[in-house]
Parts: sequence; C-alpha cells; structure tokens
Amino acid sequence: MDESSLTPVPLAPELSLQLLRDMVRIRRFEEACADLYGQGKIRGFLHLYVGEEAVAAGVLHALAADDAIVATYREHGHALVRGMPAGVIMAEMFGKREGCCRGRGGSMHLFDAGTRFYGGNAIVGGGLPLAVGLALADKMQGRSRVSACFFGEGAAAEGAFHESLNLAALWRLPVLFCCENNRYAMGTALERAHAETDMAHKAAAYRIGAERVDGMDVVAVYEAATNAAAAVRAGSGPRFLELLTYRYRAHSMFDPDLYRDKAEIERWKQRGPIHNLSNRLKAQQQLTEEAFLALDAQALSEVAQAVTFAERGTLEPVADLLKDTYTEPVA
Amino acid sequence: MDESSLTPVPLAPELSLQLLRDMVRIRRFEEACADLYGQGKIRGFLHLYVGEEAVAAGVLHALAADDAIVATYREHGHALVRGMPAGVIMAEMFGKREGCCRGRGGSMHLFDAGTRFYGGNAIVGGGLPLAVGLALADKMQGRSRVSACFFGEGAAAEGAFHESLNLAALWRLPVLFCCENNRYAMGTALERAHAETDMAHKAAAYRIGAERVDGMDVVAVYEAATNAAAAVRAGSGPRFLELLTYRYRAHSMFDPDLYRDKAEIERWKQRGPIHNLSNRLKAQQQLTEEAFLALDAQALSEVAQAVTFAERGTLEPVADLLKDTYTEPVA
Amino acid sequence: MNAPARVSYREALREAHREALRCDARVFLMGEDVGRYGGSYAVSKGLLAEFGPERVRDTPLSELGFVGAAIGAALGGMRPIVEIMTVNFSLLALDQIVNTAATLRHMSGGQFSVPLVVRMATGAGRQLAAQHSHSLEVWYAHIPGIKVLAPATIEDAHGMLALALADPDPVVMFEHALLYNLEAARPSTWPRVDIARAAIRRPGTDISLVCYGGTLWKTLEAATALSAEGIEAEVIDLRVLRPLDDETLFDSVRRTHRALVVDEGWKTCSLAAEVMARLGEQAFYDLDAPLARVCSAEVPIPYAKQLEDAALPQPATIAAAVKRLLGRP
Amino acid sequence: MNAPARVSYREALREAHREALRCDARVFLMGEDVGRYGGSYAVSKGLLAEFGPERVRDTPLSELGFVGAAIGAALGGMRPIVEIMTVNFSLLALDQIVNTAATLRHMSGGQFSVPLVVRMATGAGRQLAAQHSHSLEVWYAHIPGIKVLAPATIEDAHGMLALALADPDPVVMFEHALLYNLEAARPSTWPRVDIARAAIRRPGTDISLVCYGGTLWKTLEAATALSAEGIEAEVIDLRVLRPLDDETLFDSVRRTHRALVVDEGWKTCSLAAEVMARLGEQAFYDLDAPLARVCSAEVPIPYAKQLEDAALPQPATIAAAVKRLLGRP
Ligand SMILES: Cc1ncc(C[n+]2csc(CCOP(=O)(O)OP(=O)(O)O)c2C)c(N)n1
Ligand SMILES: Cc1ncc(C[n+]2csc(CCOP(=O)(O)OP(=O)(O)O)c2C)c(N)n1
Ligand SMILES: [Mg+2]
Ligand SMILES: [Mg+2]
Repeated sequence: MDESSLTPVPLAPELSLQLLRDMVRIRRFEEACADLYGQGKIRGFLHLYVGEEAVAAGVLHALAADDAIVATYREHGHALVRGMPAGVIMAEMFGKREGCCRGRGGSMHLFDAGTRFYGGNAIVGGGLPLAVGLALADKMQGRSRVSACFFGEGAAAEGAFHESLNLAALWRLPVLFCCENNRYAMGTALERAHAETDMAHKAAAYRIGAERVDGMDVVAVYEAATNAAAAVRAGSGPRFLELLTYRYRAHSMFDPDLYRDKAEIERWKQRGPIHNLSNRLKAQQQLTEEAFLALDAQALSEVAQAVTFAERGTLEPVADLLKDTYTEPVA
Repeated sequence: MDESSLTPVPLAPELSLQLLRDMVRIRRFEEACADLYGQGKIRGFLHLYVGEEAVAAGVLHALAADDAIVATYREHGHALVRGMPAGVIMAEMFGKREGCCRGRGGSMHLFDAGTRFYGGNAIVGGGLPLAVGLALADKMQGRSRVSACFFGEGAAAEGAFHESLNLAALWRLPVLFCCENNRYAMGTALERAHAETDMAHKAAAYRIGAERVDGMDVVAVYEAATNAAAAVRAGSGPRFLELLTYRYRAHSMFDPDLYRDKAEIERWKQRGPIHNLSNRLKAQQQLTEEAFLALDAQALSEVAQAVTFAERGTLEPVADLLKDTYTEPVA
Repeated sequence: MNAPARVSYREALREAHREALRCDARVFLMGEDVGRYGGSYAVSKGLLAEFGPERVRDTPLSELGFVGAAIGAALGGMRPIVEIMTVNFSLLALDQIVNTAATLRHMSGGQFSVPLVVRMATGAGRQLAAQHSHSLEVWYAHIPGIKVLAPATIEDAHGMLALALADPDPVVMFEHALLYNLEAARPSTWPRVDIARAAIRRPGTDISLVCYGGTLWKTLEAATALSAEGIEAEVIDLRVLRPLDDETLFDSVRRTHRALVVDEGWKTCSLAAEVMARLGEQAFYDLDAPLARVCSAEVPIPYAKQLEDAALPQPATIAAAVKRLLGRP
Repeated sequence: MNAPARVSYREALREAHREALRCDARVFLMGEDVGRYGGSYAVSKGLLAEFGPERVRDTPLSELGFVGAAIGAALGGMRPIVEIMTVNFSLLALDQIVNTAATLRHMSGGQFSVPLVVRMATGAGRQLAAQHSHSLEVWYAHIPGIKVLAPATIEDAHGMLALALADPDPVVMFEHALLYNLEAARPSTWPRVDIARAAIRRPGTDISLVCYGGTLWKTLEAATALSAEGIEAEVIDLRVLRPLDDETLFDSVRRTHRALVVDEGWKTCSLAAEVMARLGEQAFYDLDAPLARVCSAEVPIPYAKQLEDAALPQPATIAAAVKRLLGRP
C-alpha cells in the first residue's frame, strides 16, 4: 500500500475500531466456513464474502436498529455486522435447530426478526421487490425507517431490478439500494453482462440519486451510506450506492475459479479493506499492532465459540418436518 | 391547424401519398372494426389504433420486405401497412378459417409468415425478447435484416423491457425498438407508471442510441425510422425510437375511458396525423381535395370488401380443434 | 334500508373490499388499473374515490415487482390485496409467489409469515384467445405454503376475501371471469362462509360431480338435465383448492360410488387428476365404476367461438360423460 | 480408439451437445455461465473453447429475456438450446415458455413453429434448500404445445438431446441434479433412444412402480430390496412426461394389477396424480388394489440433511409403501 493512500480516517476512534473489528470478524468467520465446508460440516451452497467486508460493515453501521435489511445468498457478513450471534449463524449452517432458522435455511437463508434481517435470498434479484415493499409499509404507516437492499451487479440485469427501482422512485419510497459490484456474477464478468457497466448511470434512468463508492474503503462506504440513509430517511425517496468491490475467493465452493486472471485477484488483494483501514489507523496512532492482534484474536475466539455452539447443537426432529409450512393457528 | 405547421414534406410525392393512403386505410379499417364489434361480429378484446396511424405507417415504410415485425395486441394497423390483405385480417377477427390464423388468434394475434409479421402479442412486453431473438438469428446467420419491435410506453415498466434492451445492446443486435408512447397504459397515465417519463433517456441506460419523435407527424416518423433502420442494418447495434402519439379512442371496447380529460383528447385530435399530412401536401400542391376523397373512398371500399370477404368466410370445423397444437410430423 | 334488491358477484367482491378497507387500516389494494380505471373487471370501481390513491394503488406494468412489493409490505405489517388482471399474467410474478411468499415462513424457521392476498381472474369463455384464457389453478394448488380459494358463488366471493385477509399466510384467490356478472337476490345479511369444507351444491345419490369456480354452474346445469332423465347427481363445489377437503369428497363417494370431476384446466396434470388420485388411493373400495373427468381440450384456447366452446367443458359434455359412466344410452 | 471406458451422465450430455453443435450450424447453446464457467453443473465444460462465444453464449442474469430471445432465434431459423440453471429460476421465464413458445404455433394457425430446446436441472438432495430444490416437471407437463423429457439414464441423457433438437416444437428437458455424476461403462455405440415409449427398467409381476428422472434409481433400489422379500416389482421409467405413454403403463398394470407411483414432486397435484388418474379412468377394472404414490412431503425443501432426506421419496419408504399395498408386514 502506497503512502498516499494513508489518508486520515475522519471518524470517531471508537467507530473506526468497530468497523475494523467487524471486518475482521467477517473475515475470520468466512475462513472458518471454508474450512468447515471442507470438513463436510457445512453443506449445500456456500458463498463467501472475503474481500467485500467493507461493504457490509460500512453500510450497516450507517443504519439504525429499526431499519430493515434484505441481503443475498452471500450474506453471512451482513448478518454478523447486523448483530446476529455468530453461533446462531454457524448453527444454521450446521443444520442445527439452534440456528436462526432451526436448520431449515442454511447458508443462503439467514433470517432474524429481532434485527429486521429479511434474508438471505437465493433468487438473484429476488430481494429487491421485497425491500420496496418493506419501505412501502413504512411509508404507509408513517414510520421513517430505511430498508436497505444488497444485491450484486449481476442482479442488475434481472427484470426485478428494473421494476423495483422504478416502483421505489415512482412512489418515493425509503429504500437504500446497495449494489455490491464485485465485477463477476459467477463466471460472468461485468462487461459480458451489461451494455452499461456503470451502475450509477443505470439508477439515473429511474431518477434515483446514485453514487459510486470505493467499496474497498470502509470509511468511504460508511460516509456515503450515512449520507444516503439520511436522505432516504428524510423522505426524499430512494438512493442508490454502487459499491466497487471484489471477491477474493471463488463464487461458491463448487467454483474452480478459472474465468479470471490470478493477477487481477492479486491486484485487488493489494487494496484489502482490512489492511486499508488498519494501516490508516496505525498511521494516525489510533491502532497499535498489539491492539490489532488482540482484536483479531477476539474474532478468532468468537468464531471458535460459534463453531463449538454449532457442534453442540441438536437436530430438528424429523417429526417436525412439516412445521412452519403454514403459520400454526393461535389456540 | 395553424399555418406554421404547414412545413413542406420532403419526400417523393409517390411516397407521401402512400403514407397518407396507409394512414387512411388504417383509420377506415379501425372505424369499421368498432362498428362490427358493436354488431357482435368481432368479439374478445379489440384495441384500436385510431390517432396513432403515423407510427405504423412511418416506421413500416422505412423497413425492407425481409425485415421482421413484432407488434402488440393493437396491431391491425401494422399488419395492414405491412401488406397483409385487409380481408384476411378481418376474417381473422370474425373467427373465420380464411383469417390469417384460421380464426385461432383473433384481433390480438395476427400473424403472417409471408411478410415476416410475428404477431400480435397480448402479453405486454412479451414481444421484446422475441425481437431480440429474431435479430440474434440474423446476426448469427450473417444476414443484414432489421427486427422492428413495437410496444407501448406502459410496457417499458416491465422487466422484459430491461432485459431485452440490455441483451440487444450487449450483443449489438439489429433491433429497432419502437416505443409507441401514447401516454396511457389502459387507464394509467405515463406519470403514474414511470419515475422517468422520457423513454429515450431510459434507452440511454443501455447505451442505445435513441430519439424522441413526433409520432403525429408521419414524415418525422418515416425519416427517423429510415435513419435508425439504416444504422441498425449497418451493424451498429440496436436503435430506439420514442414515438409521441395518442390514442383517440378508449383502450379497448370495454373501457369507459373515464381517466382522462376530454379536452386533452380534443387537443391531440387537433394534431391528427392524417390532417397533418394531407394539409401539408395540399399546401404544396401535391394533393387535391378530390384526390384525397378518392383515396378515402378507395380505403372505404377496401374495408367494405374485407368485411364481405370475412362475412363469406367459413368456420374452422370443430373436428380440427386440436390442429396445430403441435407441428404435424412430415409424412 | 334501500340497498338494491339484487347483487352481482362483482359487487359482492367490491363490498368485501370496502368492508376490509374500512375495518382495517393495514389493508390496501394494489394492482394494474385498480384505481382510476376501476379494475380491469371493474371490481374496485369507486374504491379509489372512497379510500384514496395510497390504499387503492395503481401500479405500473410490473407484475413481478408489485407482487414482490406486496410480500414486502406484508412483512412490514400491512395486509395487501394484490390484483393480477389474469392468471396468464401471473406467470410473470410466479417467482415471487412460489420462491418467496410460499417459502419464507418455512425457510426462516417460522420467524416471518406473509399475510398476502393475491386475487386474479381466471378462465375462458369470452373469446380472449390463448394468452388470456388459461386456468392454472392447479399450479398454485401444487405449492405448499400457500392456500388457494375459488369462490364460485356470490356468497363465497363476498365471504372469502375477509377470510383470506385473516389468514396469516399467502392466499391466492381465483375469480372466474365469467362469474363477475352472476347476479342473485341480495341476502339480508351476508352468510358466514366456512372454508374448511367443500360445499354440496346439490344433493344426489347416483354420482358425485366434483367441480369448482367457473365449472360449478355448468355442472349444476348438467345435473338438472340429468335429473330429468332420472339420474340424481350430487354436485360438490371444492371451493378451497388447497388444502382440499377430502372428507366431504370421500363421504359423498361412499354414498354414490361414482365420481366425475369437472375442471376447466387442461386435462393432463389437472386438478381433476388430483381429485381422482385421492379417490383412487383412499376411496378405491367405495368405487363401483372407473373415475372420470371432463376437462378442457389440450390446446391453447382458440379465439373462434365454435372452437372455444368445443375446447371447454359444457353442460352437454358433462351430462354425456355421466351417462357414459352410468352405462346409460 | 482410446475413449475412456466409463462415461457419466454429465459427459453423455456434453457429448450430445458437441455432436449437435458439430452437425448443425443452426444449433447453439445459451444460458447463464454456460461458457467461461463451463455450466453450473459443468455440462458444457470445454464447449466454449471448441465452438466459440457465439455458439456457446454466456448470458446476463435475465431468464425471461434470454428464453424469449431463444424463442425468437428459433423463429429466425436457429436451433437454440437454452440452459436454465435450476427449475426454480425457470419461474422467471415461464411467461415466455407458456404464453409464447407453447401457444405460438396454434395462435398463428400453424404458420410458425418454435424449435426450441430448454434444458434445466431439477430436484433436491444436495441440501440446497427451498429456492434450489423444486421439482416442477408437473407444471410443464400440464401445458399443451410443449413436450417434456426426463432422461433418467446415461443413454437417455445422450440420446434425448438430439431428438429434442429434431423436434419442430418446444421441448423442455429436465435433468435431475443428482444424476450428473451417475457413471457407467461407455457403450461401444450410443443406442438409439425411443421416446415414443416409456421404458420398463425392471420387469416384474406383482406391482407396477412408475417413476421418472431422479426417482428411477431409488425405485430400482427399492425393487431390489423387495425382490429379496419375494416381491417382484416392475419398474417403469416414464422418460417422456408429455405426452405420456399410456400403453406401456396400462399394459404393465394389466399384468400386475397394482400400481404405485414414485415422484419427487410435492404430492398434491403431482405428476403422480396424473398417472393415477389415468389408471383410475382407463385401467380401473385391471386394478386389484387402491392406487398409491410416494411423493415429496408438502413442505419447502429444508436445508438440514435429516429433514431433506425425510422430505424426499427414499428406497425404504417406497418399499414400505409397496408392502403396505400388498398387505405384507
Ligand atoms: C434467478 C437466478 N438465476 C441464477 C441464479 C444462480 N446464481 C447464483 S449467484 C449468481 C451470480 C450472481 O451474481 P451477482 O448478482 O453479481 O452477485 P455476487 O454473487 O457476485 O455477489 C448466479 C448466476 C440464481 N440463484 N437465481
Ligand atoms: C403482462 C400483462 N399485464 C397486463 C396486461 C393487460 N393490459 C393489456 S394492454 C395494457 C396497457 C398497455 O399499455 P401500453 O404498453 O402503453 O400500450 P398501449 O395499450 O397504450 O398501446 C394492459 C395493462 C397484459 N395484457 N399483459
Ligand atoms: Mg457480482
Ligand atoms: Mg400506452
């Protein structure tokens, strides 16, 4: 990292550390998931967020506790930062009843009513209309809450994107659209999916105010999201953030990752969001190496405890298979 | 009509008259349809094109015989200008086997292999992907043909619009998108359907060259379509025309038309496409009142003959009900 | 009291909407042209004036988007009613209905219910041809996580909407397009509708005729004609297509020993097939004759009247099938 | 000749693609990640290198758009094969498949055929949970105007693609995701596949077990287990889900007098129901016992292994159902 990028972090030290801590938590959590997948403890599809941590950390810290979150199948990071206990997430991926969805959802379907975390959606683009509707409910009920919706740049090609942005803009709904542009949709590069590769320009076609943000810089993400969320909350309609980021790992555990250049991955790794922030904090004397290591150790121990919690979890009895297909009538 | 609008018509007199003739043919045909619907001769849904004649006439005269046309449920005009015999169209609406689809399609589903007329589509937005595919086939097979696709401004809110424009632009396909912006989708005004009401701006979000055209002026339509089609044919990818037009009649025969101002309708009638052209041609001595009346009489007689042809048509035998659900195996 | 003496299916639905909008501030209606146009089948005519554009909300042409938005609104505490003009267009929204609305409660381990009502017109008979005339009730009835209603009578049209809204889970309600103009004397008070049970619309002893939605009236007409020939058919209106009420069905067949299902859906993989399957697996020993069905011909519904008529179940074809089954000339 | 001695279902499909691409310049493959990624189930791996990006065409995430474009390309003289990653995502494209591809020939009075092949993965068993594990074959089998194939064997996987491409009408081909790794000795030449007929995969005398796609192997396993207990089950693989081959079915039941259908779809309104309905209406007097079926539990498929296993038909549950039907302890 060159010197010039050591721009000062203009945030309260407490907050800076929290952003750093959350990014490290995500990183350690995701690394553990990869291991556990290798061991067969986690099954199904598993999509990791390594490299993209600044996006979830930056956006979610800009939101309030009663805002709503709609994410994708690559959502462990969002769930963690949002406040779901690591153990509950891990237990879900172990298929245990102590998981947030009692093992019914798995990695792609984390939900949490307590933190208004509405998934976890494995249909690309499927979450966008949902966020529009959550915002519609808020507007109709006179609440000034934000509904934040995460989705990939790949999702922006789906019809659901078009219809959702138009609805949100037309009805001036409090939606914060967060496009995680990591340049690939599985093996399909941005340029092979979109005639217009500038997502912010796409948003303009709906008259939605949009901003392109360096998604490897958690401070930039936090500041942009704070501004955008404030505007949304003030009732001026939706806002759109394009967060330029990169996934360091393959799309999923099945992906041999043969469609992109190793050099490209290395280049992006140079801009790692954790290094980026920790170096800047060190440069301005807000972080020592020891403090960083302690914070990392804490994250590792949190993950270890999560794994233990998940390991010790129990299995939902097969007799309860049909439970929650429908809401049980109140007695 | 004020003097200032009597701008010269810069087309060959022959062509000008042909454009006029086709607009009158459409007008007379549609008026007859309305009558026949009242008499119960035509059934189902019937959507008339009265007021919008300049769009079909102008665009279709700019196309070549081997180009492809994809239209909507409001497509009698397009079919007529394209060269389908009025009698065959009318017979289709009478449900007769002499109709273009042997009575299986009706008003909303006119098809003609001979003129490459691919419908007639009653799913709003449904024709857009089809046109993209027709153009893809041409491109893959090295033919320089244009696929022209008509759709309303209401259709532009559908996901199919978004996906189709992106595909056409991404793959640089020879599609001519023709958005018939008549300001209403059934009873829903443009402003209540789109956050961005400028369709040409929407097209820019896919990097598609677009133009807004006065759709009440057949000359403007013809010229814009000629230029756009030439560009498309030359291989520079899709083009988009927004044709600003208006339907004088209700959406369909079931529509009581209570959602718009009568004064608005009257204002648009002042700009009638037939008057517009005929007055200009008269002003520059290319048309006399007698010639216009003769041309109108010709149109009326063509329609009368079409009705007679349809009346005399026969009914597809019920025994053939299942025919053409699948292609019959070649013997 | 000077309410009109008669009431139509359409008006009954409209009244049900009005009551729901009045009684519960969380309820709102959304869909293409439900407001200024008054609904493509005029069900919501007048509601915009009474309840305003927030609660009678016109949408752009975006079936996937606004159905998904309704799911979100339901999660956000509202009680949306979404109108989709025609079942054919609902295909554009199926992803949201099946992959989200129907699965969300289960996937979330019971954390989120989706109290959504989706209404749509279904069926043929108005010469609207192959893209406006489907009957895809069977597709919806296949999906765990949703319930499916098919009001065939004016009372059911009125009563089912409130029950659908009271349900914590997604409910899809099919209104056969030919029923909107159905008229009858206005009941002095609207009856309570019991959606736990299929309805026996005509008692009979010789055969059980099972139907729903638009085919109820054709089936009753056939039953009347058969009665003149000494055949007393029992007519069962399923009313609720998911979950199916097996009890009423099996009980009827225990008495009649014969069953024929009438279903406007295409024959293969129809809802009729499911009814027959249940009888074949659970009422086999009660049956004295093969199972039978009268469904739509397996063809995209054609425009021409004689072809459309021939494609659909008709009283005469129903009666003929019954007589064939009973070995009567 | 040094072709490997064994071949997988995936490789058989790939070879079929390669042959089709080589033999007919009009054929091309299109879908999400069919090119550089090699296909989400690796079916098309290597084809991009051999045939180039025009003919092995990666698409954006736009299921409705690219399926519609494939219909247009078919109308324009091409022979597109579209891959949809999973049947769940096909819901986004259903409008184009049902409202356009299936209706176009009829609506146009026979002027336009749509020679389109749509391939998709289906089924559960890999803990992919509620949005990746459906089996909606029955929905497609309901639609006149399309044909539906379900290759359950390596030979069928290979042979059906060419037949689908030769068909002038839209063909939808379902590949159960658990079958891709199925392996067998490579045949010296690929057999001709007869899609006019369902296949008797195991002859038997005591009961007819009807299945397709992913349930074939479970059913065969059950049949083997039953054989050890003296019950000889005949196993029929439907192979073609629309149109169904009644003859083979009825003929088998005429010999066995009992039938049980195994279907990974949810029970209510399943393809199994259609098979049972046909038997109940056309083979009633051949039946000595009630009809029966083993289907998936009516629940969005859950992630946890024990729950997913319990939700799906399994050899043991199939065998148990057979024994119950035969009155065997
Ligand atoms: C509707 C739909 N189509 C296809 C898929 C398969 N799929 C899962 S993730 C993915 C790529 C999505 O890319 P993007 O939106 O950029 O998000 P990212 O994975 O990069 O975070 C695809 C094609 C799916 N889950 N849903
Ligand atoms: C997918 C779909 N949704 C709804 C309809 C019902 N419908 C038919 S025409 C129409 C209005 C379309 O407006 P626009 O695209 O502007 O075309 P116009 O009728 O003005 O020519 C609607 C809502 C339909 N046919 N298809
Ligand atoms: Mg991406
Ligand atoms: Mg319009």
